Formats: sequence, C-alpha cells, structure tokens
Amino acid sequence: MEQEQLKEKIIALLPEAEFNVNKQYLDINVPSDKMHAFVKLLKESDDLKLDYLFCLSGVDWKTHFTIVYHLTSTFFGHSLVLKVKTTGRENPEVASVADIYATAEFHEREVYDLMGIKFSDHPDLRRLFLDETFIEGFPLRKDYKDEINIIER
Amino acid sequence: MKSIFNYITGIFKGVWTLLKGMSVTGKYFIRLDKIVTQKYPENRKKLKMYDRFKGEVIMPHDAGNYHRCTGCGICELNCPNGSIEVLTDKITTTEGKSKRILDKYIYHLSMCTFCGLCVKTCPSTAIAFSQEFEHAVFDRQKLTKVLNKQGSSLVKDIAE
Amino acid sequence: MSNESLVLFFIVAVALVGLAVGFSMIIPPKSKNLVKSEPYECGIETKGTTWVQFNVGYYLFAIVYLVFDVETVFIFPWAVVMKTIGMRAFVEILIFFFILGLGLIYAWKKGALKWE
Amino acid sequence: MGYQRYDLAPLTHSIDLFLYNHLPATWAFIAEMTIIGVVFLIFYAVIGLYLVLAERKVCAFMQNRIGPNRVGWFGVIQTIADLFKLLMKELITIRKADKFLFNLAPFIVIIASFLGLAAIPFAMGLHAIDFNIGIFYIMAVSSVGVVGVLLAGWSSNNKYSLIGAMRSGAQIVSYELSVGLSLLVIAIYSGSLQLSTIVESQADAWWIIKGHIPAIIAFIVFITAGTAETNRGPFDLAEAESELTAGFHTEYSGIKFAFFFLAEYMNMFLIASVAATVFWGGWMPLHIPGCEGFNNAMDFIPPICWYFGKTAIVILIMMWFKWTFPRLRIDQLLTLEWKYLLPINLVNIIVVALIVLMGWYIK
Amino acid sequence: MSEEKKVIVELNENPEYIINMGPQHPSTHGVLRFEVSLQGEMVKHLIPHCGYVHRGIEKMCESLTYPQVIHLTDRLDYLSAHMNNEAVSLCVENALEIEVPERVKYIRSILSELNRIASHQLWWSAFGMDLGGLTCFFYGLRDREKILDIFEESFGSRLLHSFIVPGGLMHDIHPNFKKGITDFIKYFRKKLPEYNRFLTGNVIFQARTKGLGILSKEDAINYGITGPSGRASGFSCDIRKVEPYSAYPYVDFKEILYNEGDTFYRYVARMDEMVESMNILEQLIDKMPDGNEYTSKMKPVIKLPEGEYYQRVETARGELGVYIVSDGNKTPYRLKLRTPNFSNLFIMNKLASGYKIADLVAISGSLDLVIPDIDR
Repeated sequence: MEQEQLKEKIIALLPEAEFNVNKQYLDINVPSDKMHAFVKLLKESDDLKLDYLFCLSGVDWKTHFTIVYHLTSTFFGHSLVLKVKTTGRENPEVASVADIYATAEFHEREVYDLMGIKFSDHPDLRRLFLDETFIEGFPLRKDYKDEINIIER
Repeated sequence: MKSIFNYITGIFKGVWTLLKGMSVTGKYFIRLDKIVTQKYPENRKKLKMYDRFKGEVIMPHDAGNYHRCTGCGICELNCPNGSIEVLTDKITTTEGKSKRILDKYIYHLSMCTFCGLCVKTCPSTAIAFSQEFEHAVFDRQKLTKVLNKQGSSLVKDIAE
Repeated sequence: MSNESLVLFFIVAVALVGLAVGFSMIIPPKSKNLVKSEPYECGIETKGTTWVQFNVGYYLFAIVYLVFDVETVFIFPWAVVMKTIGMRAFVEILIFFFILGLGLIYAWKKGALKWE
Repeated sequence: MGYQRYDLAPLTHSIDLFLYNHLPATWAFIAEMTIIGVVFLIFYAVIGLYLVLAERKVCAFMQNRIGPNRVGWFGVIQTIADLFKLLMKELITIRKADKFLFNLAPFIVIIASFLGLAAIPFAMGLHAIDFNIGIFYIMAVSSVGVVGVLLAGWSSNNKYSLIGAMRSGAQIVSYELSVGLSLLVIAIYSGSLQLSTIVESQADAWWIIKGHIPAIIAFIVFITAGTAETNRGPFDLAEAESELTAGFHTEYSGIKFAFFFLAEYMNMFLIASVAATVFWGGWMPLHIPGCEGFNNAMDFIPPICWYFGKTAIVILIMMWFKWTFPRLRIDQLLTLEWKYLLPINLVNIIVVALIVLMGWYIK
Repeated sequence: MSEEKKVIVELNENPEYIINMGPQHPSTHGVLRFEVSLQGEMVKHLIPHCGYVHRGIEKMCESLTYPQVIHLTDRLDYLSAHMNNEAVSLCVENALEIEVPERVKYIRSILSELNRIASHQLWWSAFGMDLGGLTCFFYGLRDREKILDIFEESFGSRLLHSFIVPGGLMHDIHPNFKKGITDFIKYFRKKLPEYNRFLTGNVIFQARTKGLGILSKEDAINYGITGPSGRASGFSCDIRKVEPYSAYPYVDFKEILYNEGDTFYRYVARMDEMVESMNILEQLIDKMPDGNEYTSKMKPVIKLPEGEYYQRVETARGELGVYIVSDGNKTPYRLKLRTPNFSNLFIMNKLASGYKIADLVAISGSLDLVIPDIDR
C-alpha cells in the first residue's frame, strides 16, 4: 500500500493524528489516551492488519519521552511508525500494548528498566536487565549520572 | 497388521540411520590424516599469522630510529575505548618557530578492541598492526606500552 | 577358589575406596568456606527444599518390571535344561511366554508403557 | 586341542601348592588371598585408568583431534597424573547433604564393579571364582551399581543430582531385564550358566557364528542394554551434562568423583568382557570347523590375548556409540526397552528354543 | 516444630519445585538463566532472566561517533558481526543519502552470507551438543574454521571484524578472498551431507526433536520470532526478501519456509539456509564487479542530518533493527537496537512448558540464542 493511501486510512480512523516528517515510513503522533484503542484497531482492521510490532523504543527528549512503535503488516507489507508522547519527565505513563502484541511485553519491560517509563496494565512490569535492587535511576535517561562507570568525553 | 509391519520396518530403518551415523565417526576414526589439531607451542616457529592480522598496534621505526608520528592526536580522537594517549612536547626549532613533537605514544593493550580505526585514520601512516598474538603477561601494567622508541624522532620528509 | 572367597573381593573393594578416601581426607589442604558447601545450582541460591516427593512417570513401569524380572528368574533354570528336556520344555515355555506376552500387550494397550 | 597348551590352571595350582607346603595353613590362606587381592586391585586400577585414556583417545580420533599428548609419550600417563591430582584434591561435603549415604555411594559403585570382575574367565584356568551360575551372578552384581548412582544423586542435596537419581531409577527398572534375556539365548544354546563351560562350548566356533541370526540379535540387544546399564552415552541420562550439569555426581569432588568415573569404565569393561565371553568365545581362539591348519595357527596366540582383543573391540563399539549418538530422552529410554528390546528378546528366545529343538544351529 | 514438619509446611507453602538453569549452565551457551518450575521432569513454567552481560551498548553509543559505534555492534551478536556492522552502516548511509559502490554492496552481501554459514555451523555444533552428541561440536567447529580463516586473511580478525563501515569497507579485500570462498563452498558442499548423515537422519535425533516446542505462525508474528525460527513456522520474515538491501536484489534465492514450526523444522530451516547461502554466495562471486574501490567518498566527520532513521537487516538469527535518532551532531542522540534474540528468547515459556527438561534444552538450542545479543 502506498503511503498516501495509508495516510488517508489513518486519518479516517484517527482524525487527530499528527503526521511527522519521515522519509522512510509514515510517521504519526498519537495522543496517549487514544493510543491503546487505536493500536488495537490497527491490528484488527481488515485493510490495515498491522500485526507485527518489530520495534518498540523509548526516546528521551529531555522535556518528555516518546515511545516509538514500529509496526508492519505481514499481509500487505506496509509499515507505520507510531509515536506517543508522555507528559513530562516525572512519572511518565503510557498504556501497555502487551495484550495486543505479545512481544511488547518484554520490549516494554526493557523501556521501563532503562528509561523508567511506566506502562499501565502491563502484566509484569519489573526490571529486566538490571537487578531488582538497582534503584539509582534509569540509565538510558539523558540526565543519568554515574561518576564511577561513565567517563564523560 | 500394518502397524506390526511399520514396527518392524521402523526398527530396521532406525538401526540403518544409526549405522549411517556411525559410519561418519568410524571413517574419521581411521583417517588419522584428517586430524586438524595444531600443537601450539611446538609449531611456534613455523606458525605464521596472516599479514593483515590485527595483533597489536605498533609504531614502525626505520633503521635510523625514525618514526612517522607527528603527534596530531587523530588516533586518540578516533579510538572508541581511549586506549591511546598521545603526549606531545612543544619545542622551538632553530628557526624560532614553536613546534609540536611526539613525546610519548602510550598504548593500552588491555583496553584495545582492535577495531582498526586508529591505523585507518592516521594521516601519516605512523602506526600499524603487528602479527604478534602472544599477549599474555603476569602483570597488567605491562599491557600499557610506549610505542615510540627511546630517542627516536620524526622522519625527515614529514618534518619538513 | 571357593565361592566364599567372594568376601575377599568385597573387602578389597572396600579397602580400595576406604584407603583412597581416607588419604584424600587427611593429606590435601582444606579450606573452610560457607559458599563452597552450598549445593551447586548454576551459582544461584537454591529455592525451597531439595527433597520433595518427586513426581516420576515410571511407577507403572516399575510394576511391570517387577513382574517381568521375577519371570526372568524362572526362565533361567529352564534355559539350562532346555537342550536336555527338548519338546516338553519348548511347549511349556511357549505357554509361559504366551501368558507373559499377553501381559505385555495388555500393559501396552492400557497405556502403562507410556510416560505420564 | 592346541589352545590347551596355554592352560594356566597348573600354574595357579602350583602357586597354591607352594604356599601351602611352605607355610602353615592359615598363613598360606592369608598369603594367597593377599596375592589375589593385590593382583586384582592392580588389574582393576590399571584397566580403569587406561580405559579412560583409551576413551579420550578414541573420541579424539573420531572428532579429528589428537587427544591427550602432553603427559608422557602420546599421553600414556595422562590418566595416572589425573588420578594423583584427584587424590590431592579436597573432598567437599555439601551442607545439609545426607552425609552417610553421600559417602556410601562411591563404595557401592566400586564394590559392584569389583565383584563382577571375580567371575570373569580371563584365560584358560585364570579366573578367580568359577561360578556355576556365572551369567546370573554378573547380571546381579552389575545391576547393583545403579543403586550407588541413585544414592549419590539422592543424598547430594542438589536438585540436578536428584533429577539424575530419579532418572537412574528409571534405568534400574528397565535394562537389567534385557541384559538377562539376551544372555539367556546363549544359555539355551550352551545349556549352562557357567562361564567356563560356555567358553569351552565354543571350542569349535563362537556362539555368534554357531547361533547365527538369533545370536547376532541377542548380541546387539545385549550391547545396547549393556551400554544403558553402565550409564554410558547415549543412555547417560543420569549424568546428562547438557541438561543436569553433571547429574548425580555434580557435588562429588576429588577422589570420590574419580571412583564414579572409574566404576563407569570398569562396568563397561565388565559388560564388554561378558559380551566377549558369551558371544565371542572369551579366551577361545578363532576356530573354523574343518580348517585344522588354520585352527592350529590360531591356537598359537595365547588365550589371554584373544580375551583382551575381543573385549577391546566390544569396548570400542561401546565408545563408538557414545561419540556418535545424541542422548535419549527419559521416556524414549523406557520406550526403547519396553516396546522394542523386550518384545524382540521374547521372540528371540522362542526362536532360539525352536532352533535348539530342531538342531538348526551349527553343532 | 520438628525438622520433618518444617519440610512439610515448606512444601505446602512452596509447592513448586524450582530449579535454576543458568547462569552457569552448559546448555544456555552463555550467562542466561531460566528459572524453571518442575513437576517431576515436566516443565510447568519457565521464567527467563537476562541481563548478566548487559553492557549498556545503547547508552555507550550515545557518546560515540558513527564509525566508533560499529565496533560495539560487533559485540551484540558476535556470531553475525558483519551483519550487525552492515545494519548500522546502511542506516547511516541512508541518512546521508550516500550510494556505495556496486562492488561494496556485493562484498557486504558475500560477507553476510559467509557469516551466516559460520554462525549456523556453530549453532549446529552446539545444538548437537545440547542433545548429547558431543562429536557434532568438533565437526561444526572444524568447518567453521575454514570461514574464519578467510575472514582472518582479509580483515585480520576472526570474530569481531568491524569491517563494514559507513560509506563502504574498512579496506579492500585480500586478493585470495574469492578463491578462498570458492574453495570453501566446494569443501562444505561435501561436508554438509555428512552433517545430515550424522545427525539429521539419526533416529534418536528425530525422536528428540520432532513434534515438540511447536510454534504457530500467529504466535511467531505476535511474539516477533524472526529468523529461521520464525520461518520454520511459516512466518515469511526474511528481510532479504521483504526489504532487500545491499546486493540481495541482484541475486535469485528462495526464502526457506516451513509450516510445521517444531524443533526439528527449526533445525531443518537452518540446514537449508546454509545450502541457500552457498547458492547466494556462488551467484555473488560470479557477478561481483572487478576493481578495487571499496569505499565511497565520506567526510572525515560523519554528521547525520536531524531526523530518525530505521534500518532492518537479516542476521543469522533474525531481524536486526537499528533505530537512530539524530540531532545533527556527530554522535547519535539515541540509538536503539532491536535485536532478534531479544524477541526470540521470550517465547521460551510458551514453547517449553509442558515438555521435559531434556526438551527444554533442545528447544532453547533450536532457537539459537546468543546471550550478548539479548542483553546488549
């Protein structure tokens, strides 16, 4: 499916979606409250069928975080990038999509572990790579300081 | 009846596959010329590493104890692990110009990942990889090496 | 040598292990260490007790085995005299094996030979 | 027959006489026992150690490697050095382990394998005890070793070991049966359970030749079941290094571990000697009925060479198994026994009985 | 309370028999830990624990320039180092809109395929060893050595090459490179049937692998199981086909797809991939343009224009995604690595529960996990 067609369909599904500039994929911002329902719709709608979440990442933008979902359809081959902004840096929270994409469960755990973004309704939100007893913040945040292990260049 | 037939053929087929597997090991058991083991310390004399083997970073010196390092520090900048430290001195040449020369080229072998960025980016090809691979030492300090030899100086054609 | 001298073999075996273990208990250097005496579980502390009622799937096998092993003991004397007795022994063992085979087939069909 | 020129019975008898003539009866008895004990002890240790070396060499060659080659010429004293190393290692006892059983287990495995050695006829007139129920005795003794494995695994207070022990429990309830039934085939053929008689009965030709198809089937079944009974690959479920780290002997260290190792190899030796004795004629030279010249030539090779040669070949086959096949799963282990080996054995025995009845074997 | 009573109480409180497989366990091929709760020999439930080799590569990348990032990607999935390097390089090149020379594309694809074969060889060895056939390990490594020799001759390193860099290659390939590969293909085509005779056909091996750990296509997509493991379930996820890169558009090859999805077919898919990789290699070697250009003109300091870039690459274990967020500096603002093993690992509970411990080892072996790739 061409990006233009995809764009039209997305607008039909979610009128408030903002489109970002991205040469590679169709890239949209989704309001965090609509996020879960929208993703469910994307997966289940017959002409989109975005059934494969191949990447889920968190980006620290210093004022807020974005969660980036890379979705693709194994039926039609089109891809889509969703972005969800969190409100502020303190206690960021986004709805979990683990019930829609099973793989998201551990990608979200990773994001929680390294960035400290909470995913509501996540089945098992624990630290993944780091020890359970690791409490000194979240390493992948830009303001993370560790005098011993990080050498500033 | 069919199942009994299958049972019996199954036994024979199974034994046949096992024998096939045994033929492989059996073949190698008698083919002693296929042995691939190298006896390491014994073959040290004739053991030759490939020319491009990245053993450790060295600074080639020519016969007159000249090296080619200008002390520009590009390798130090490019090293991802900080395994290179270039210490330079400021001297004043006979013409009265102040000039930077290499004082010590310190190389931490213990931190090197052999990515080759230093050798690749060196503008005057002053450093290279040697084929030396026996790096084991008893003291970690020995892994920090000074690459430029005592009393060596910059080769003439670059210095000009 | 008479059969009673089997005791000798027993003693020698015990002595072999006993002496070597005794030697090993006395001569080698020892170091006491709490961590060392922990059971090995890939470097992680053991959770719960080790000795539990272990659910193994071969109780039925054990029963079938018991039956068959006892039967085998009966076959051994038969095997020795088979040559001398001849036909009668053959017919008898045929009947014996028929019953035994029926038992095996029964157990097979009933699923006793399947790992649960 | 020509092979009788190597009869060792007069030799042993003369030693016996010498001792009794020169010493009081009690002391002579003690001296004789000591000699036998020491001889068997040395024999046991040497065979065990060199089997370990042989296994390492065989597996190395099968895997395109050289194997041990540092200690001694081609590594010939490698295992002896290993033994001394293990002797000098600390014995670690695990907290909360069942100390008594933990220490008892190596005794049991060694005793089981050592007792089995008593009944083996090494050469003509050279065996410790000539039981009239030799086959039966070896079967009984060799199955005890698994109990040691079970104890070792259970008493270690280690979860891996416990699972290993449970698996060895499964082994107990299976392969002994097949070992017995496959040996039965030769018992029917030869009409005896006495190992010396069985060997003598093969003076014209070995049972594997005389007994043709059923004997060959019985041999294959015996080797399979024997491999399983000695806990060797592909039946080394109790050990299963890729699943249970080291299974039942995870917690054993130093010389105690060495004894499990030694016992495994001696059990293999035992099974191989029984196979060689029962199916391949033990120390009996290769005889082909009708070829007198050939038979006479073969007789010049001492029986002890024949015995060790045959045993070595069977051991090689067992090592070959181990270094070729992947390990079986526990349920497959039981399936193999109960659904394959046992029915084959039962049918085989009836066939043998029929053959003996009809006289279809080479007499 | 007496000792016995205590045990009983403890049992009632904690009825599960929990056993840790790993971090120091022969079957996990690294420092991975499975917390397995057992019922007899049956696996009831399994919790994977990872992070034992977490090095914070994503964090480290944020302070390194793009050429420096390359040498860290080697250390993700060290068995497909070339593919990892290629992923980052392609991503950077796409961002800069640089076209690399044809020859470089061919060389990159050749390296990827060689690396894939080497990786599958090691997997084959380790898988055989997991199932108890130790000899596999030596056969696999023996043949892998031939590839590593080709690598060493050209790049000076055997495992971690850092050879594919943004803009092209580190330096030119060795003159013997082509010959080495043709020799290897000739050699390995003879050895592969031996692998099959030795392990694939073996009745014990088939009984150990067939019909267990069945992964359905839906689950494969849902859990993001890519690579040969996913393709054995019918999930057509070969990036070489889906989003062709480098020289893959120029060659003709088929995606190995099976629908069974059990351990045996995951094995077969990898074995077939080795054959297919050799076919690709032969085509690439034939078509590879002559010459000696190995890099396109690059600025000494690479700065990506502001924006986001994503690149998918097929490594030996599945789909590797590199997601670079750039703020226009010479270091990435954020570099996320979507590694194949990370997704592949977490299907373990679903696949292995209900099977025996021995099967757990077989299943985890068939997924071909490389732990540093999970932990990053």
